[in-house]
Parts: sequence; structure tokens; C-alpha cells
Amino acid sequence: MSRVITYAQALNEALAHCMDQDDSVFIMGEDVGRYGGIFQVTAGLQERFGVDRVMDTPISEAAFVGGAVGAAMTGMRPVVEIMFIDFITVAMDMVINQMAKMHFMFGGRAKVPMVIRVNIGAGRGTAAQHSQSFHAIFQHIPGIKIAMPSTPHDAKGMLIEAIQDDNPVLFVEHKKMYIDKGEVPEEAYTVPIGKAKVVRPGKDITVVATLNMVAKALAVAEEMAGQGVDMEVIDLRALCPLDREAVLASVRKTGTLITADEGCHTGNMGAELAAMVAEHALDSLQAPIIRVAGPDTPVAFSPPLEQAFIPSEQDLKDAVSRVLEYL
Amino acid sequence: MAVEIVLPMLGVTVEKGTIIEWFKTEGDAVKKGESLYVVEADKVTTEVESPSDGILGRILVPAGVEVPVLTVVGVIVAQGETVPDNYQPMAAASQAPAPAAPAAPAAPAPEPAADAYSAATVQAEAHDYDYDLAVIGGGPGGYVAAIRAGQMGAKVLLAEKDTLGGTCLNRGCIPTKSLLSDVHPLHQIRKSGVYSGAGKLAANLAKMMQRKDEVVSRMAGGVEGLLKANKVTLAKAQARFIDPHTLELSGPDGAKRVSAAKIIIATGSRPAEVPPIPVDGKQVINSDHALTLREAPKSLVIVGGGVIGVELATIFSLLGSQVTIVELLPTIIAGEDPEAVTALKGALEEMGIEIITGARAREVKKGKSGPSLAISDAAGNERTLKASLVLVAVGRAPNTDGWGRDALGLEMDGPFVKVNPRMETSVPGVYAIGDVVGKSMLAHTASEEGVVAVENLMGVGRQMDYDRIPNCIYTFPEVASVGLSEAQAVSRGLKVKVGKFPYRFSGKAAAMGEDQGLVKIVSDPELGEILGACIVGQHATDLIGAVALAMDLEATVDDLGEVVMGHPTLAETVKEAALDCLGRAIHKP
Amino acid sequence: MDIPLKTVRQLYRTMVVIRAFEERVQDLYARGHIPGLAHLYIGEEAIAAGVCANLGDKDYITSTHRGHGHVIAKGALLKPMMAELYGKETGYCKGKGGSMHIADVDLGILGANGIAGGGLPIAVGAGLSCKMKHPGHVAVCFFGDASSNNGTFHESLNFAAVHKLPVVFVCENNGFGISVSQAQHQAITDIAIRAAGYGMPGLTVDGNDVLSVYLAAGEAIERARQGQGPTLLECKTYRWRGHHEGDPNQGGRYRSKEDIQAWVEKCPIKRFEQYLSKNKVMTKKQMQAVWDEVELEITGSIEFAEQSPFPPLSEMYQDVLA
Amino acid sequence: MQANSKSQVRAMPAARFLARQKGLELAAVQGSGPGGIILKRDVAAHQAAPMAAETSGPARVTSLARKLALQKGVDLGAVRGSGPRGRVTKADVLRAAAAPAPAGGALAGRKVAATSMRKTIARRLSASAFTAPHIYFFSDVKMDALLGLYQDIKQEILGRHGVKISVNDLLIKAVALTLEEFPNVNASFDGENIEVWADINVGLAVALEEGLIVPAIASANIASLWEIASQRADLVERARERKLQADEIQRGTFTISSLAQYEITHFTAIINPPQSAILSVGKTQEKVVAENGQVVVRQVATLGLSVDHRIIDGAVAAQFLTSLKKKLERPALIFMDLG
Repeated sequence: MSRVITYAQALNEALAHCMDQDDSVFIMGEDVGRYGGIFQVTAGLQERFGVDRVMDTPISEAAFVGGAVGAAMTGMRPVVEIMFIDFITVAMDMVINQMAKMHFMFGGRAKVPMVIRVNIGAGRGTAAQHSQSFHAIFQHIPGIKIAMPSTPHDAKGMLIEAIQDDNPVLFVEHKKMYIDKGEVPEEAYTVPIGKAKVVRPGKDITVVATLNMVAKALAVAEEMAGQGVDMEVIDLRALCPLDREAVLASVRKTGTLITADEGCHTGNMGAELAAMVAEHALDSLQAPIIRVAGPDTPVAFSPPLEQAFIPSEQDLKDAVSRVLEYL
Repeated sequence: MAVEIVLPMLGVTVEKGTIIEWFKTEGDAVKKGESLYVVEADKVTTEVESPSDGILGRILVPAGVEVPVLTVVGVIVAQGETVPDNYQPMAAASQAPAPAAPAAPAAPAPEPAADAYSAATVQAEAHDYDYDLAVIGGGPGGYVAAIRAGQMGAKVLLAEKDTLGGTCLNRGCIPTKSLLSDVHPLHQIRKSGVYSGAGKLAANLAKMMQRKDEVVSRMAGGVEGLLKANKVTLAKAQARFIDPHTLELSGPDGAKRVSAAKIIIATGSRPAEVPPIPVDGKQVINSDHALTLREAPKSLVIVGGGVIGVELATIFSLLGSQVTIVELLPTIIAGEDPEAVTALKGALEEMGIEIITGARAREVKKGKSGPSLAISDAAGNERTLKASLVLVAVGRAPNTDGWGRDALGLEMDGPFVKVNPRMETSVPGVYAIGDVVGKSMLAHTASEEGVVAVENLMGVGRQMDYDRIPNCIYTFPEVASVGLSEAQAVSRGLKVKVGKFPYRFSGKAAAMGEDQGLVKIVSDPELGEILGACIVGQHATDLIGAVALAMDLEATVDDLGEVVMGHPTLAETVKEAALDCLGRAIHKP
Repeated sequence: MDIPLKTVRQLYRTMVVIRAFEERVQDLYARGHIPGLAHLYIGEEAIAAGVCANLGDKDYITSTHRGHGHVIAKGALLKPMMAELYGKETGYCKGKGGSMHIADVDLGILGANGIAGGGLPIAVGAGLSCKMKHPGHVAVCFFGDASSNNGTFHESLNFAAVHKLPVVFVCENNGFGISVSQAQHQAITDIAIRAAGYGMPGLTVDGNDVLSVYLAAGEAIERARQGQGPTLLECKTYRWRGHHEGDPNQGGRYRSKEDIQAWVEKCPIKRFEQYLSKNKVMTKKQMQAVWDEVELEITGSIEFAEQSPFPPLSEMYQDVLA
Repeated sequence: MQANSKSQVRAMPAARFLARQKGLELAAVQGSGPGGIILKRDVAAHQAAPMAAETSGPARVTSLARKLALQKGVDLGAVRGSGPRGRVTKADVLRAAAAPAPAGGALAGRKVAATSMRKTIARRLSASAFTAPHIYFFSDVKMDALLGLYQDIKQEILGRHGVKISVNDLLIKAVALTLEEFPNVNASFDGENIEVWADINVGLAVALEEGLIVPAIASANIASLWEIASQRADLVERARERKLQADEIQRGTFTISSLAQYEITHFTAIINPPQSAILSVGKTQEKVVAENGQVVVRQVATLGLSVDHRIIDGAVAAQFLTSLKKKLERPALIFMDLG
């Protein structure tokens, strides 16, 4: 039984460990230094590693994301923090046309080993420009790995993995999960990016979830077990590389698929999984594929509206009962 | 060394350009980088610079011509160098001054330089035929093919030199059926014994022939209507091949040529002859003549005991002729099930028809009182038969001449045109169907072959299956069969289980006074597959349809045995025969 | 200020290679041997040559869509370059980058860049790693007058200045952003004055005078090496060709033949040749020898490119992820 | 697959697939899903009533073709129909029967050298023995009732379907139905995840000179007895002829290994990976047993169950074996659903 720490502390440990191990690792971002990052993920790191390796940047996302690309191409392993995923749009050229393309475009002559940490999610009353969950947009861009750890344990292991990875990694966190607690080993370890995890085996219904939706899916699965429905819950853990086999194997077994992700309904991560299943496992489908997702609206500020935006356990239960009509 | 001037890539979207003006003329000196000509593309004009210093040796594309980008439009040469008339653009490696550049020209060129850009303007012209399909012959093969092609939207020509409907309608199936149905009541009445004065009853052949002719012309009219309805062009003309896509049509109003993408040969057949017995149409006649007789001959010797022979024998016997059938083979209607043969033979003899089998017709002598036919049986015993008429009914010969077979050099299969199961002849685009291919000389075979041919040439792949074609004889009793006979099945080494059901156990047959009859189904004992069937008896030719249907649907005897038939009907006998294959016939001791 | 003879000859040769290379590309493109787009550097050779003559292999450059000159000056080999333009497997990027994306990180070439202003932040990043990992080395960023209006220009200059990064921002002011003249796209004539806004030195030089480019760049690069931070160096020049090959009449829709001709008169190479012979650095003969030798080398690169295979389709799926 | 069956019948994809695989006409299946859409279980249920399937609906497979397929052991699902509206005909079945086994899928014994097969067996089984901690359970089963039932119905089934059933077939059916009750016994374990298989394919160990080979009866839980028998006969025959296809072996989700024909009372079998359990069947012989106070002679067979302890608890294994014993001793529970 190892000790219990928060998701944010787990990330902090991962960063500290990597900077310890490798002096080419450094952190750039807004208020990541003395302030420790607005979610305190980089707390204490500047004191420990100095202002050159934990750099407070001007509010110039294009400059420091692009800067990270240049530094990565020239031997560094930068870790960039984008305060909210919403802000990455002002650096989109650097992310899509530069970071994601370099390795391919230069015929493999350049590597871009960097990490962009972002956080998604509503629920903190931060309204439409600080609460979005459009991580699925990047799934459409070849050349970017997309990690989505759903536990403190995976957060630490996957961040170390991401920093050591020779590819650009978009590291997607959920702002409501920073205070989640969980068992995290003291020592360093890695968790693969691109390997989904069956967190609850079952034979009746497959649920593939990300980040905060994993816990909700597990709760629902326990409840349904009481009613004789044996749900399988898969923590996808990464949008790229996508662990197709894990999802297909489960769908082939249960003949069903429910996806759970906070991104807006249209074109969210579930859309890709649904298409993939239609292409590769149609003959196994016993019931409609259902996406549990945020509505196709910006996130409203007013608390009741914001709450309504976030996919809930009830939404999952409704999806399950709809699938059950077909089993 | 020559440097070619090309119409340059004018950006990513431009594909063609028109040269508006040449600033230089042939022989002018040009400097690298100075404008040579101006080209207009996508409404933008661009001045094209000289790729090198030298003399403008030749302009290959004059002003006003539109050519695709990268076309070589001119050649720059060194002072004193000349450009050969048949100059061939290299358009290979870069032409800019480079030590390793190749020298022009290479091999002598086929076409003149002006063709350097002809690639841009050349267009392949597609073949254009008058018709998608032309059919030679309007019999049951030809006209059905034409109609099917019409249904499938093809532009069709049907050439028939005579009357529509072919042998079947004019000189075969239909006329004989008309006559047979006229004499059938006579037969019924005579054998029933419930009528009085039956002896005096007689049929008027002249009236029968008149009715027959009406039937035929009505049917022919019907066929013509169907052709119209399907937009088939009908040519009353004799067609002959000029080449695989061209026919010459010679009709009352002169000759003309038409072309067609595909052509179907459906020229049919005519009565066959036996050399020693020449047909003169007076004392020695064939089936065609027989169907035009105005009165029944006193006595009639029929050479040939096949379908045609026995049907005509039935007709004339019932009209009062003394009929003798002379058959070369050991049995009449050879190939049919022995039990059927026996039943029919008995019935014919009961009518007073003499049947001589295994006998060869040696020669015919004509005399005032009529012809006499010398025959000899297998043992060699000679015998002479006197009669008012000798009728030759020894089968039919394909019409393989008169339509330009030689122009095609068709491969033959004996006397018949050779085809594959898709009805394709040895000449691509030319198909043949019906009696002229001689698979089974039956109208319904020809029709199906016609449909198969058309569906193939219209691109729907189909093959002809001869295993499930019913064979029908309209004697009293009728004989009908489909698929394999018991003997054929056994000779193919198949295990067989035969189910039989005699008419005499059928309520309907009994009531009709038709107790001589039999349904026989040949099946596979393991699968219950229906291999074939033979029916002899009243309405056999209609009943056989049920078995043909079952076979085509690949129903097994179990399936057929489960069908509920109306009671009382003759159809019940088919069901019972199927059940008998399973040893479960109900009304059979 | 005296410049070693070797360097002077080198400057000349570099300019000749660039000019000859671009002229052959012009012809090859016109004849359809090179797919896609070709943005030629003809007329601007002095800048790439002058700046890069101050750089070593461990120094970095970022380039632009008009990048052939920069990478040649930085030492790229002609064969893999030409092969890349042809889209061949033997190209610098296995044929997957093309004219706009030639890169060789080992040579410090961080890639030509198809996005206007795309290279500036990357140069800043290279500067960062120089500062952290390879003190004494610098990153040079080539970009155009039009890019100086892009957000990345301002973000990058500011970032580099505030962190005193060893970056030299070389603005090639050729007077046009495609068809839009400088007067139409910014209200200033000397872009160098923008340096003041970020607290770094800025100066403007004649971009067609290879020696003054060489000296000015040398000074800025030295400052950077010393850790005194970035410089903005504006080089005024002109592109002879259209924005890309196929731009009708070398941009006749937005500039006059006379304007072009006026700049052709100021050809940086001719100018340097006069200088060389006047100062007896090289004879006409020696100079012709350079041209001939270069032509030969380029012809070799074309043969190499033409004989090289296209990449197999499977290559398409390579290098998406490292 | 015919467009018209798509347009006319509403069915979930999995239902279509199963129907296609079993050569069933979807139109004949009663849908129980929302708006009457046909579900997978509807097809399975329909399939479980073969006589109904035989005669129902406009034959998309001609009855001759269906019988022939059965005779030749051709999977109708794999046969493309060439008849009108894609009806599968005799010719199609013959073609399919003649066609060589699909590339890769074929484990044609000719190609597989005896030694290599022996090696494979050795490798996989020892791997199994080492990686999967085995535990064993045994139970004596009174076979009298089952044997009685067998005597009763074998003629009947022979008559109706032309198939000779064996006691093994009854055993297979019983095992399959027991597996339905204990999904975890019908599962695999890769060291990290448990995968419970959707299908229940019961493998039957067949002894060849080169060693054991284990073809599996597909969907034994929904297949009716005569289907199991014909599958079994065909598989065993083709196993002997080395004509099995790879998937016919790989699809197994549980294995029965019977030495009933030898003088073996009971034995322990090694699990056939990636399966998690195997049933060993010893000879059925007369034994004296006490029944409510009486000493009686009964036909008794000893069944042994070896399970992978990593995923199957002792209790589960015990329950499985008990439930199986109950079915075998009172076969009515299996075949009349009295349980």
C-alpha cells in the first residue's frame, strides 16, 4: 500500500524527477515559476531548479510553444504549460503546422520531443473561454500524441513517459481532477501512452471513458452489477496512439459500445471510436453505439447551466438502459 | 546543340495556353532571358523568356494555337546549325546549357513536326452502330430474344423473311395442337361408350385447317404487337452477314445494309429428309405439307416414330386414315421412359395404328394408286407398304445456309452452329440460338437460349442449363418428361430412388376415365434431390410443369411431398409420386 | 575592416552557386520536371551568403518559403537538395518536404518554412537551447518584410530580448509580400526601427552589397555569441522573379518591367564581380572558372535527382511519429 | 449479402451476421427489439429450433443446397448465392466444398510436419502448465439416465436428420449449457485482462499419430443436438484427414478430453491455452453405489475439471462440476429445460 497524493502532486513529482534525471528538460509557461502554476502543478520547482529551467514566459503562447519546438529540435526536452486548453488556439500554427509536422516534413531528420500540458473541463465556474474540452480536435492532426491520464498514478507515470517520448505529446489534464487523491508510488515509473486499460472486466456492455468520466463509469457499472448487468469499463488513456485493439476486442465481446468524454458531442472522441467500430466490428454490434458527451454548446457560466453541461452518471445510466433494450 | 522552348508551367492551376504572338521569327538571334513570345492562359498573358542564347531555329507552334503546358513550341539552335524538317521534340532532361545534354535529333521520326502538339487535339471516336442488336429469324428463339433485349433497353432489329413465329407457330407446335384438340373429343367419345351414335361422328379436316390458320394468324399478330410494344424494328427481309457487325437485308423493297454491335443467329430448322425417300409434296410429303392437307388420306405411312410422327399419326388416325408408323429404332419416341413408351404404344395400337419398329425405309415407288414404300427390318426381311401418302417425319435439319455463314467462318458442331453455354459462337459478338445450334430442338429451349444470349450480350452473365427442359408429346395419352430418366441417372452412376404413382389410384383420373397413366419421379436417396420425372397420361404436359418448377427451385421430394394439392386434381399424383420416393405415398397399396 | 581573401572568394562562390542553382530550377520548373511551387531567390543572394559566412555548423538558421539560398549558404549539399525539389527518395526530406521544407538539423538548418513568420519562434527556441546547452552558439532567423507584421515577429523579438537569447533576426526586405508592396503593408520604410520597441539594436543595410551584409551580420552574431542578446538586421533587396515561378511576367501585375530592370542593374553578383576585379581579388578567368565548375556540380545534382527513385508509397506512413 | 434483405428486414448488424453465418433467412426470424427489430438473441433462439429454420421463409438457401451443405460440412454463411436474388444453390455449395481452405486459415496436416505439430503441442501445453496454476476437481457421475436417453433418441434423430449422435454429443451439449451459467470458465486470461468469450465453442480432443488436435464445435450452447453431432462427425473426420481449418481449432473456448474408450477411470488434463479450463472424461463402468440405503449397480463415469486458478476460484470450479453432474444425471434438465 503506497502513499496517497493528489493528481497535481503526482504531476509535480513527475516533472521534478525528469528535471533531476535530464538537464535538457525544462519548463516554460505563464506563471509556472514563483507562482507554481495556477493549479500548483509546478509549485516549488523554480526554487529547486532555477529560473532558467522553470521559465515564466510573457503571455506569448505562439512564441513559447514555437520556442519549445525550436528548443526540442535542437536537443532540449521542453515541457510547456498552457494555462487552459482554451489558450492553445493563439499558438495553433506552432502546434499544427510546426510541432506536429516537423518530423514528417523533414523526412525524419528532426525530432520534436516536447510536452504541452493543457487542462480541460468545466465545473469551476470559469465560463466559455476557460472550460472547454476540445482535445479531440488534435486527434485529427497526425504527429501529436495525446495522453489523458485519469488517475494520479497514471498522471505521474504518463507524464514521465511523455517527457521521455521523442514525439510531441499533448498532455491533457482535467482541471477538476487536480485535487483527486490516489495511490502513487514514491519511485519513478512510466505508464505507456497508447495502451488502454480495462479497469473493470464485464461481458454485457462496453463503456470507453476518459479522465473524469472513468470514475463515473465505474460507479455506474457497480450499480448496474446489482441489477445483473455486467459492464466492462475501459480507460482509453490516450487519443493517439489510439488503442483500437482494446476497444474492438471489448466490442466484439459485448456487442455494444458507449463512449464517455466531456468534449462536445459533435466530433468528440466517441465519434472516432464509433466510426472505427462501424468499420472493423460492425458484425458484432448488437445495439446502437451511444456517446455520452457534453452538449453542442459553449460552457455557460451560470452554475445550474454549467452543471447541466457536464456529462453525469445519470447520462451514463440512460445510455445503458437504452442499450439494454437491444440485449 | 538545340535547346527546346516549351510552353512553361504557368503556376499550379494552368493546364493550357494560347500563343498570342511570337516576338521573334525563325532565324532571329535570341538572348537568354529576353521575351520570345506571349501566351494567354486563364485570361492572363505571360511573356515567356528565352532559356538560352542562340538562333530561333524553328517555331513549332504558331501564334493562335492553344496547346497544353510543357508542349515544345520552338527550338533554339547555335549559329549555323539547322533544324531537320522531321524534328522530334526530346522534352527529356533539362535543356539548359549543360555539358551532358543530348544532341538532336535522334531516330528519324514518323510524323512531321507539326504533330508535336497534336496529342492535345486528337480524340478517340467511339464506334457507332445502327443497332445494339440484330436478330436473324423471328421464331420462338428469335422473337423472344428481340423482346427481352427490348425490355432491357437495347435498340433491336429483327429480320424475318417469312412469317413471325417460325416453325413452332406456323408449321409445328401450335398448328398440331390446334388439330389435336379438334380430334381429341372424337377420341374421348369413341372410347367412353356413354354416347350413342358415336360411330357416325366425324371431323371436317377442311374446317379444322381453317381454324388452325386463324389460330396461327392470331398468334402471329400477337407476336408482332409484342415486338412493337418493345420498340423492336421488324424487317421483312432475308438477312445475310457481310461481316460480324454488318448485315445485308434483301426484302421486297430492295436491299440495304445495317450494322449492329451484336448479332444473334436464330435461323431455325426445316424437315429433314431421307435420301432414298425424296419428298415431292404430292405422294411423298413432309410435316409442312401434312399441315396443309385439305382431306385425310385413306392410308398413310409415316416414316419416323418420333414426336412429330406419333402426333400426326394420332391426328390422321382419328380422321379415319389407316396409319402405319415405320421407325428405324427399336422403339417409338426413343429416349423416353420405357414405361411411357409402352403405354403410348399400347394406346396408339388401340386406335388401330400399326407400328413397325427397327425397320429401315429402303425406297419409295410412286404409282397411280399412290406410293409404295419398301422397308426391311433388322433381320433383313423385306416388306412393301402401299398407301395413299407417305409422310417423312424423321426429325429436322438446321438452316445453316442462306445467311452468309461463310462471311463469318463460324466454327460448326457437326451440322449445327457451335456455341458455348453463353450461346456465344466462335465469332466475338455473334450469338446463335434455337434449332440452328441443335441442343434440343424445342421451341421453349430456343426461347430460353434467346434470353440467355441477350442477357449475356447485355452484360448479365448467364449460362444455359439443359438439364431441366421439359419434353412434351401431345398424343392421347400425353407423354412429358423433365431432367434425367431413371436409365440416364443410373448410367451416370447415380444412386436413385424412383417414386411412382399410377393414375388409376387418382380420384380425378378415375372420374375422367383416364386410368391409364403414370407419374414417375427419379430422386437421389440421400438428399431427396429430384433428378427427373416422366409422366404419361391425360394433361401430362401440363403436370410436368410442377416438377420442372420444383427442380428449378431445388425443392427436394420432401418439399414436393409437403405441397398441398387441390382435390380431386391430377396434380395430386405428382405429390404422391414424390412421397412414394420416401415410401410414404398415401393412396398407394 | 579587412576580410580574409578566402572568405571573399567563398562569398562569391556561394552567390554564384545560389544564382546558378535557382536559374536551373527556373528552367526545370518551366519544363515540368519540378512539381508544386518554386519560390526563387534570384537577386537576393548577397544576404544568405553574407550572413551565413559568419556561421558554423553548430549555429542554427531558420528559413522561409524562399529558402534555397539560405540552406545553400548554410552548407546544404546540392544533390539531396535537388532531389528534394524533384520529390525523390534521396532528397533531404526523403521527398516528403519539397522546396519549402528543406532541413538538415545536423547542419543547423532547422528547416525552410511554408508559414510566413513561422520560423521566428523556432529560432527563439534554438536560441534558448544555445543559451542553456551550447553557450557561444547562435540562431539566425531569416524572414521577410511582410512577416514583420505577423504576431510571431513581435512575440519572438520580445521573448528573445527579455531572455537575452543569442538570436539574430535577419529581415530580407525585398519590398513585396507576394503582390502587396511594403508601402501597402506597413507604414514604415525601415523595419529595423521596430527593434527599439523590444530593447534590442536594429540596423538597416544594403542587402545587395554582400560585404556590408557580411560585416553587419558578423557584428550582430558576435554580440549574440557574447551573450549580449538579439539584434534585428534589415537587409534591403529585391526579388527578380515573380513570387513563384508562373507568377505572370515576374509579377507584372503589381510592378513594372522598369522597376525590375532597375534592380537587375543592381545585381549583387555583377557588383561583387566588378569589386573583385577592380581590387584584383579574382580575374575574369578565375570567376568564369567558378561558374563552369558550379554548372558542372549542378548538372550532377540534376542527374542525381533524375536518376533517384520516388519514395515508395509505404514511405507515406513513415515518420508520422518518431 | 443481398441488398433486398437489407431493405426489407430490420435487424441489428450482429443479428445479420449470425443469420448469414448460419445460413438463416432473416425474414423468418421474429424480432423482439425496439420496433420489432431483430436482435442477435432472436436469431440465436431461431437457430436453436432447426426444424423451424428448415422449412420457414422463402428459401434464400434452397433446401437441396441446405441438405447438401450439411452432408458436405460446408458453412452456408461462407457461401455466396448465385441463384435468383442471391439464392444459394446446389452448385454454390459444391463450389464451396471444392474450394481450398482460405490462405493462412488452413492447418492442412500435410503441410504441418508431425514433429512440428508435436513441438507446438509440447510448447503450448508446458507453457500452460507453467504459467497457469492448475487445480483439479473430480466427480463421479451416474450415466444411466443419459445413456437411456441416448438409446431413446438416437434412432429418431438418425431418421429425422440422417445424423448419428453419440454420448459425447450429449456431454458436449451439457457442458455448453453449464458454461453459459459460468462465463468465467469460458474465458481467457492474458496475465492482465480477463476476456470472457461471447461464443461457447466446445473443443473435443482428437488423438492423431502426431498428437492431440482439438477442433471445436461452434456455438454448442445454441446448436441443437443433431447439429452438434453432425459438426462433431465432420470435424473429427476432417481432423483425421488433416483437413481442419485453423479457426476450427482456434475458436475453442473450452475443451473436453475423453479417454472413455480406454481402461482409464480418471486423469488430470492440462488446460489448452488460452482457455481457462478443461474437462477430462474417464471410462464409464459399472460400479456399486449406495442409493438411499440401497446398494445398486450404476454406470459411473469420473469427470475431472482442471482450471486456471488465476481466474477461477475453487468454489466456482466446484459449482461448475456440480451443475454439470446434475445435468448429466438428469438429462431432462438439459433437453427439456425442466431445470
